[in-house]
Amino acid sequence: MKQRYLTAEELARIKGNFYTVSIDEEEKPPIYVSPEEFIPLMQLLKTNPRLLFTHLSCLTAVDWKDTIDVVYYLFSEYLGAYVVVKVKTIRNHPEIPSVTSVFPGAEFEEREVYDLMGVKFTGHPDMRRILMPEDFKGHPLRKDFKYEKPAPPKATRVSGEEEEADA
Amino acid sequence: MEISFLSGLALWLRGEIYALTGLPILSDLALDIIGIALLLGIISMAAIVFTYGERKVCAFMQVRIGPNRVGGRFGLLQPVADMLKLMSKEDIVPEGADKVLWALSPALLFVPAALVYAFFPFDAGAVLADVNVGVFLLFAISGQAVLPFLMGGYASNNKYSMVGGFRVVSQMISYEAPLLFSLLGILMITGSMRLEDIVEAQSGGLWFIFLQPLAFVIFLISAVAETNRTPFDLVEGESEIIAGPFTEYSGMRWALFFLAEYANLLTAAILATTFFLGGYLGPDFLPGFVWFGIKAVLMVFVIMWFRWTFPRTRVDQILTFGWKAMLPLSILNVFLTGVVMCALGLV
Amino acid sequence: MKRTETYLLNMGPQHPSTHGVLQVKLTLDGERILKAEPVLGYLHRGIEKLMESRTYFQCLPYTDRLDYISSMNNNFGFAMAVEELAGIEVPRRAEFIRVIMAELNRINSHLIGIGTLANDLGASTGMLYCFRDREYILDIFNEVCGARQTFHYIRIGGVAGDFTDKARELTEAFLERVPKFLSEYDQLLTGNEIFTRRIIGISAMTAKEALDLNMTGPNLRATGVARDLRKLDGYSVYGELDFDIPVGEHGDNWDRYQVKMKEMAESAKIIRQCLDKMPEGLIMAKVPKMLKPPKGEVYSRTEGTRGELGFYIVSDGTTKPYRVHIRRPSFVNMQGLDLMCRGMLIGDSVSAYSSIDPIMGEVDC
Amino acid sequence: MFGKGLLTGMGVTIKHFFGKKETFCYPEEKLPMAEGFRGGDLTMDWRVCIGCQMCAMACPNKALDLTVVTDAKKKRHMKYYIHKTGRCLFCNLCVEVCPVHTLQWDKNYANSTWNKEDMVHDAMTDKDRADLDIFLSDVEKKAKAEAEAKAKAEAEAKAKAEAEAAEGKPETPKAETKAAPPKPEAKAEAAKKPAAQNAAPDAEKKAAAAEKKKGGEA
Repeated sequence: MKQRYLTAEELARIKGNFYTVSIDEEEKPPIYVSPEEFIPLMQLLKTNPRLLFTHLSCLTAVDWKDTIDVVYYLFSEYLGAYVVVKVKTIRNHPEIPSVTSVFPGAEFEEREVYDLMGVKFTGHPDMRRILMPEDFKGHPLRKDFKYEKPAPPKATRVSGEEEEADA
Repeated sequence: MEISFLSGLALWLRGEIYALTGLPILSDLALDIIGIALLLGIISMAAIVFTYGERKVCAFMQVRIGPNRVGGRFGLLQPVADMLKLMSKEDIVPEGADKVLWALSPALLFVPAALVYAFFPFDAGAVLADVNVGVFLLFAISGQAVLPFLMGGYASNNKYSMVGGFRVVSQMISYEAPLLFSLLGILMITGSMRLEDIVEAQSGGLWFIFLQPLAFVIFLISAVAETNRTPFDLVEGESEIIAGPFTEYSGMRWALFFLAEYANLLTAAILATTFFLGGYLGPDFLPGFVWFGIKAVLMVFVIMWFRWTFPRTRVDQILTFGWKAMLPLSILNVFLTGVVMCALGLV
Repeated sequence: MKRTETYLLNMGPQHPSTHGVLQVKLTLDGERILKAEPVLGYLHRGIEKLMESRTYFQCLPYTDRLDYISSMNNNFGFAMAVEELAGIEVPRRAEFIRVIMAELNRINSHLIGIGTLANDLGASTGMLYCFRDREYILDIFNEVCGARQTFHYIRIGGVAGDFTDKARELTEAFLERVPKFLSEYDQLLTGNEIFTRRIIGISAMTAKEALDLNMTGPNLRATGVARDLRKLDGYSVYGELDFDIPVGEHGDNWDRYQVKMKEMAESAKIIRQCLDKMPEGLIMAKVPKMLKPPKGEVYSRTEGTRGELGFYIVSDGTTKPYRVHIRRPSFVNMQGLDLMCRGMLIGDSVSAYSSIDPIMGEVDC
Repeated sequence: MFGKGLLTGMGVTIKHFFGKKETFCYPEEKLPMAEGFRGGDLTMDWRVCIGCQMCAMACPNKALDLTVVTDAKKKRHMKYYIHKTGRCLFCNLCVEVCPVHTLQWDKNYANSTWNKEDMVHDAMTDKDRADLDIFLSDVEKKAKAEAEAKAKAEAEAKAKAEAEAAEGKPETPKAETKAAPPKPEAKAEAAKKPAAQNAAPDAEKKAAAAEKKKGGEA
């Protein structure tokens, strides 16, 4: 892919004024950020004239046994580069601020992550399940999801008399 | 009133019955019953032939072959197969529907569609009811077709049918006016409302389509809108509101709606032939009613041709087109006819 | 005082013109739409969960079932993602065959898009012509990969079967037909006043709104933003081919229709160039039977027919992917549905669905 | 003029009204499928199949349900080859992974059924299973015959060995030098005898195979 990853000093410049941001030393280091400083970082990435990461291409979550990482892939046509922002959340009640204030187009994807992975996004316009039926229990994409087949609904007959005949 | 083949036959028949029974009242009654039977025969024949014709025309225009399974290589028994299928369909009454209105609406729709056929001059003198205010009575009756659609839409307790019902009322009423106004020009020229006089006025090859081209275009568009066919088939726009008023009908009830629709289609074609294409007039190597048949079938083909080429217009476009374009044009046409007649000193 | 009441009309999931099992809750005031809320999930098969318990080779046939009308582009996206992850070099001949197949599939998918748009507006004849022309492409696919819709032809490391001479002959014949049937649609649909009046100025969308809603593909290009990943990323051999990106101005249904029509002509141009530039040689790279990509993650995006199709794969060094997320263009484009239907009539909501052209297999994944 | 677009549209449809039609009547004329067409049911030849079950492992949707039988010679053969066309993705992974390339599609795409249970096809017909049983039984018979032959041969060898040991004991001092040569001789003899024995069963097997092939063709 022609899009290059951000170079080390560009990442350092981004990290400059955030103290909870941590970037480790691998080849294409994702930016780990705490939920508190997540929205300001996204604001900076999108609006800073030297960065202009305007296209939030992919928003998803990965279930690592102990934590759930929410992953954001941002692309900038101005720099011709992309960057990965990750937010670690606690496994049993994951809660991070919704990015729809910065990227309104992330609404459906956030609802899908909530529906399949169980990560709640505070400040989301309508935080509901999108793919699963409303009364579905559990989040299927988690590694420890056990699926028990629901009992088939009992066929109820509407009109009166035949009921006795069947019962 | 000259004697044509059909009217001669009728007179001969009347003479025979009178000779048999000696009572004039009985022979008139017998003749009327035979006439009615013939007309109902024509309507059902039309429905059967046109279901098959429409499928074949539609198929040919869509690079397909069309029905070729039932009845020989050309699928001639297809309409019979359709009828049998419709008869065997279960007659589902939607829950919460207003039973009386729901059952009544297909029957009520069929009444005006059939009644109108009494006034058409199939041949010189061969008219069931020779009324001297033919045009006026004709459109008064065909105006009744609006109510049954609305009844069907309201009674079947279904939001799509309700929307379809509203659409049919707005469309048919707004195209009633241009339909009538476009014929005013012809009435001014012939001076009489009797259908046979209008046909006679076109003798000698001077068909009104050449004298009144603008009126013909307006009439054709309004007639297509009256019979709810593309590009104005908003009523049963299947991709938007499934089938409009007759979404909830199935089996023979739906067949009755279908029959009425094809009867209306044939009515529109026959009106176009009588008013603009010189009815039963034609070079005399063929009898009058055969010319009448050829022209009517030709007009039906043109209307079907519209259906398989044009997309559907939207509701508000139909209404604005009807009121803002068709009506003023038809009034302009009346004005022009008047000016031309004064210039030629016919007044 | 006249009191009117809005009512809720449930369009779908069983409806003739919602493409597949899409349900839209329309809040209506008479015939004018106040709110259109799509309800998704009727075709959710949990493909991402399935992929976690299958090897990389076994995941590929599932990508056919995502956007089942352009399954070649899905295979292309997934195969490229795994090749980038495992560092496999695809031979040049296979790259060209992949581009030919992907572009043929783009024409095939746009033909369905335009055919269903014409059918939803009432011109069923237009749809029949589109499906007739589509058959020629399906014959080529049948000849090359043995299937007509779910191809599983582009594999990890290359393609399954070679581009035989018969396939080349069929493709040449098809390329001659393309300008003919495009001009036929122009005569039948584009010039038709009723058709134009039904889609000009309907559900218009400005470039800023489209970018905010993260829309991609023909829907975004209709608003004037010339973003096409084949040019932007230049993946595979797209960098060497010259083609231009058709762009609309107002972002209404008319521009979306025009963008799709022009894109078909562009794809034909691309296929023409690929046929000439295709070298001889291998069609499959050396791929180990038990492919174990190194631990890590990759996000590779390609230009699907409906927008940016991205595959995010996390591998933990075993033969099975740890997590696969598919960035599905139709799913994200559905967010524009509410904006496009607001204030329109019921008849226009139908033309809005078919101009977004969602494929429910891809939306519900 | 307002109607120009409409009229050109009508021109197109009337042109097709009289033009050539595209339909072909399905049940009478069938669309020719390419030779690489993946459709219908899987067919396999149980004689070639080595029962490795690679195809069942490669299938993403577990559409192959195989039962394998080992014959007396520890070689595996396929007894039931259930192919659930309902579950099958037609992705061709099984055909490509088969080491002996015996899996083919029978290209009969008209295999729709009334209910889901009937969408299960067994690539091994009953006749195949009957042939398999014959094959298994005669392999067993051969194996038993070989076992007896081997046992008999060992018994003779042992008896001869004792006889030689009995002669050789009285002149033990010279035995070391002579003992060395007879041992290789014995070995040579033993080597010759098993070769002879092997030759016999091979001949037999070749005859059986020929007879089976004749049976196969008949």
